Amino acid sequence: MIKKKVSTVSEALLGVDNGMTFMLGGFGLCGIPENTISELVKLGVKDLTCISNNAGVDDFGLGLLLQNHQINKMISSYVGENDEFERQMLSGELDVELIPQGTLAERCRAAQVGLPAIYTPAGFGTEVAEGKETREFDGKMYVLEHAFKADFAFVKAWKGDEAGNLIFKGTARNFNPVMCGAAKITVAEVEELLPVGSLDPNQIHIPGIFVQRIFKGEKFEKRIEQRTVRKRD
Amino acid sequence: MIKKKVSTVSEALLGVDNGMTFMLGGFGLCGIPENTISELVKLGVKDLTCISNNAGVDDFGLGLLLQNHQINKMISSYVGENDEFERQMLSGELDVELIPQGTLAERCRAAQVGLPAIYTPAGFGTEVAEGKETREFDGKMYVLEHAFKADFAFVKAWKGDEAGNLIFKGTARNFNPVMCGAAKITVAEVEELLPVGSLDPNQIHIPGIFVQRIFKGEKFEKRIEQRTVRKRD
Amino acid sequence: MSLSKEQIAQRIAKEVKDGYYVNLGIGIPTLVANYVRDDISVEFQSENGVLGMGPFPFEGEEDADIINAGKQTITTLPGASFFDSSLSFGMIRGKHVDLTILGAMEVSENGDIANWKIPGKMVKGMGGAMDLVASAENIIVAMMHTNKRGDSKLLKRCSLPLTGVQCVKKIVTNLAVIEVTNKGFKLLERAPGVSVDSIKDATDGTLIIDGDVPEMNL
Amino acid sequence: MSLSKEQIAQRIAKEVKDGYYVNLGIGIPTLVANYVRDDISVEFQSENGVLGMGPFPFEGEEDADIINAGKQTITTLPGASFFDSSLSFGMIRGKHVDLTILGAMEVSENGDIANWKIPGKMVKGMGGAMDLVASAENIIVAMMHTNKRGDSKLLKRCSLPLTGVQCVKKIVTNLAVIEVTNKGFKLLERAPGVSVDSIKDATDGTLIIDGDVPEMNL
Repeated sequence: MIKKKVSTVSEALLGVDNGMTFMLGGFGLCGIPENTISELVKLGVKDLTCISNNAGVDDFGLGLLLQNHQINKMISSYVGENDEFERQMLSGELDVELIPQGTLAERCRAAQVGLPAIYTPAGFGTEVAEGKETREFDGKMYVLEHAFKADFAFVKAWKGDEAGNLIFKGTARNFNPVMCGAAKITVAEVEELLPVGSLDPNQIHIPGIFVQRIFKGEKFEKRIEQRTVRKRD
Repeated sequence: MIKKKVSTVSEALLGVDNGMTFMLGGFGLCGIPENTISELVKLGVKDLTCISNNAGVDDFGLGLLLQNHQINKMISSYVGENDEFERQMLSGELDVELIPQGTLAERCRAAQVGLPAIYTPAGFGTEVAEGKETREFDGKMYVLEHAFKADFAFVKAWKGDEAGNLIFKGTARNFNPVMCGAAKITVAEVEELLPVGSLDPNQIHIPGIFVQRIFKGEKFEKRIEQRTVRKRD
Repeated sequence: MSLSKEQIAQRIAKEVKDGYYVNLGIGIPTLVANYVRDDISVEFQSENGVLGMGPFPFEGEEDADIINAGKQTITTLPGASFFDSSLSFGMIRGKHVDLTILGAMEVSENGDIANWKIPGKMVKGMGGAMDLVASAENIIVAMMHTNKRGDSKLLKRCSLPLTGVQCVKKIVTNLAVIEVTNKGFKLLERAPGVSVDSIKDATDGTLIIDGDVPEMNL
Repeated sequence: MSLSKEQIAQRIAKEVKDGYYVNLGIGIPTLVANYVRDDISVEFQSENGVLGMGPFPFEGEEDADIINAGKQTITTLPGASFFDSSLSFGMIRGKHVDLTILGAMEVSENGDIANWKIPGKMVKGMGGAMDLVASAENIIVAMMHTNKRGDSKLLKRCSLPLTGVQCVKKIVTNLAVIEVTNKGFKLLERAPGVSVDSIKDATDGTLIIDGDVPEMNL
């Protein structure tokens, strides 16, 4: 068994540097690598390109890196709910590339599994396809989209073992699995870090081969964006 | 919840006809849809095109359909261990298209997830790429391979529920998940067919949306091709 | 009487058939789930990675790890499953989802839709909308017939950046049910008490009126 | 003395480094697992969908649902995982597997390999071999130096249909360890007691001999 466990978030982030491209898992504030983001704020690395479906909110998630002016460019599908983001984008401080959510997922997966590019119908005929190669298959038009290239992928899982195997919970799964192995180095933070042999080989969502470093997150706030409930009858 | 359960294998195979293209899960004799194959032999449908990694052995798996001269064309990656297969192929009775195993998997997945084609490096520079479009990305050459089109996908799972959700066991998983939803109709045979709510939503390998019909297989022989064991010390 | 948002949802719910997997967008579409008949089997997919969504959780039972695409806390029903974003959009792109209901800022008479960007004003992003409209065979737009300034949202050509081209099949607004045909917007039903003329007035694109137009049955 | 198949495997095992994920082909490569040092951490992947393969099961404990790519019953070690064929080849194509060891019928001096077909005679198929050789950065071929008729399997150009082009980096045979360079086969090591001349005789392609060639250390 090849050990991937590191003891601290700072050890997990060794090698992180200015100007790098990061992939970050999560949808909204759900399943985001909270501990990693806090450490990136502390480290103060700058001029980052971040590939992540959303940009957090003003005071949580990627919003923290934005507040700190550490991000140069965001590649996302949806960036609402974030005033500071909007301000930086409109003022030109922040470069933003908006792409369809399914395209984002598949460009991550392409990088993960060694496919150079994919054809997707999403965005054909819209400004998203401008300047991109398009092509017809069976009477339908598709856009050629390339695999991402990133230095680090930061993901958050529910349970993990020392071999780097991961299990996600609920919709906190989202982009996390498809980012594993899609960058040069994949760092996973988990709520529970278990000894090897604790997880059923049949129920592992991401095999450890896709993960280089794994650590137990110190604290998970797991903030809820839209608390919607119903009253008991 | 949308119910997918049917009571018998014959109900599960309604609509199966001569000249159709089938996908069949399994690697070697591991995880093959045994009950479906037996029924296809009984039905005697002919002129079939079968997409399956292997062609079974002489007296089990797809070998049974071959014995019965029901298959016109096989699309596979490896067809050893089958004398009747070799005889039919060399005599020209059987049309055989051999493609790399990873290409087979990805052409199934492409059909499943609505990608029209994929670029893979496998087979570049070999006769597998003859007549196919090739293309360079980042200095490496790739072959364009198209999504499969099939009428039925027949898969075998370990546990399933009435909503069509599937869980596979061990290496009997193989091609089964990527064939689900890759044909017009997907039929799953399972060892255990459970009431809805029995499976943990977090541990489902294939959501029921990819499966049209599910039934409990009457009998699983699960033949072993190479029984390799070691002696106890 | 022009329909309320709830009534638009109620009318759209009648388009939901037994055995459908349905993706509901944010806003009016989300309300559709409340009006689907009890005697048919329907499953709701949310593109962030869940199939088999149920109602909101009871107070105190909300789970930050179980949300829908609107980032709202939800529950799941028996038979539900969770999956990653790649498989989720595989369901959508692979045409396994039977019906997509979403909002729009503009729809054109050839079925183009715009709902993700107002240049210089609002740039929140397309989220999953571009994938949904590019792949779904059955797309219903739920929206008000006119915008806040009273301008028609059913146009000859969209003025805003497109989300998808020639994809909308049906539109349900506060005034009408409209089918998008290759000749333009075909008026199928009127909201109760709303005249054909007032719908004509509120529609910028070509409106096809073919004989008597019945009132909606909610 | 020319090496036995076990000794070829033993020599190749020295190429397996700490932290490597390794894919072993059928035949001699399978034997390599028996000789990997105990003090390093290595995981074996089998392309039918398992990572963390262990030894064969004890008699009576074999499970038809747990096999390797050679269709042999196997066991798994703690930390193992099962996955589908698409993710399995994703590991391979995505270069997550560090070392691929496989057999060959022919290798050419530019690193081409042929191992899946003898026209008119044997057509079993390529299985996963074409994916493996097209993607792996580190490929070692394990084979006998000559075939049953005594003909060299290290050629100027392959005569059989190719499995992959310019991909083999190293070859370990019963006679020698050879590196594939852009100038041809470079002789790195001799089997104990085997002369450079006899290796030359058994090699059809260009053999580069650079100074003293040491004997293998098994």
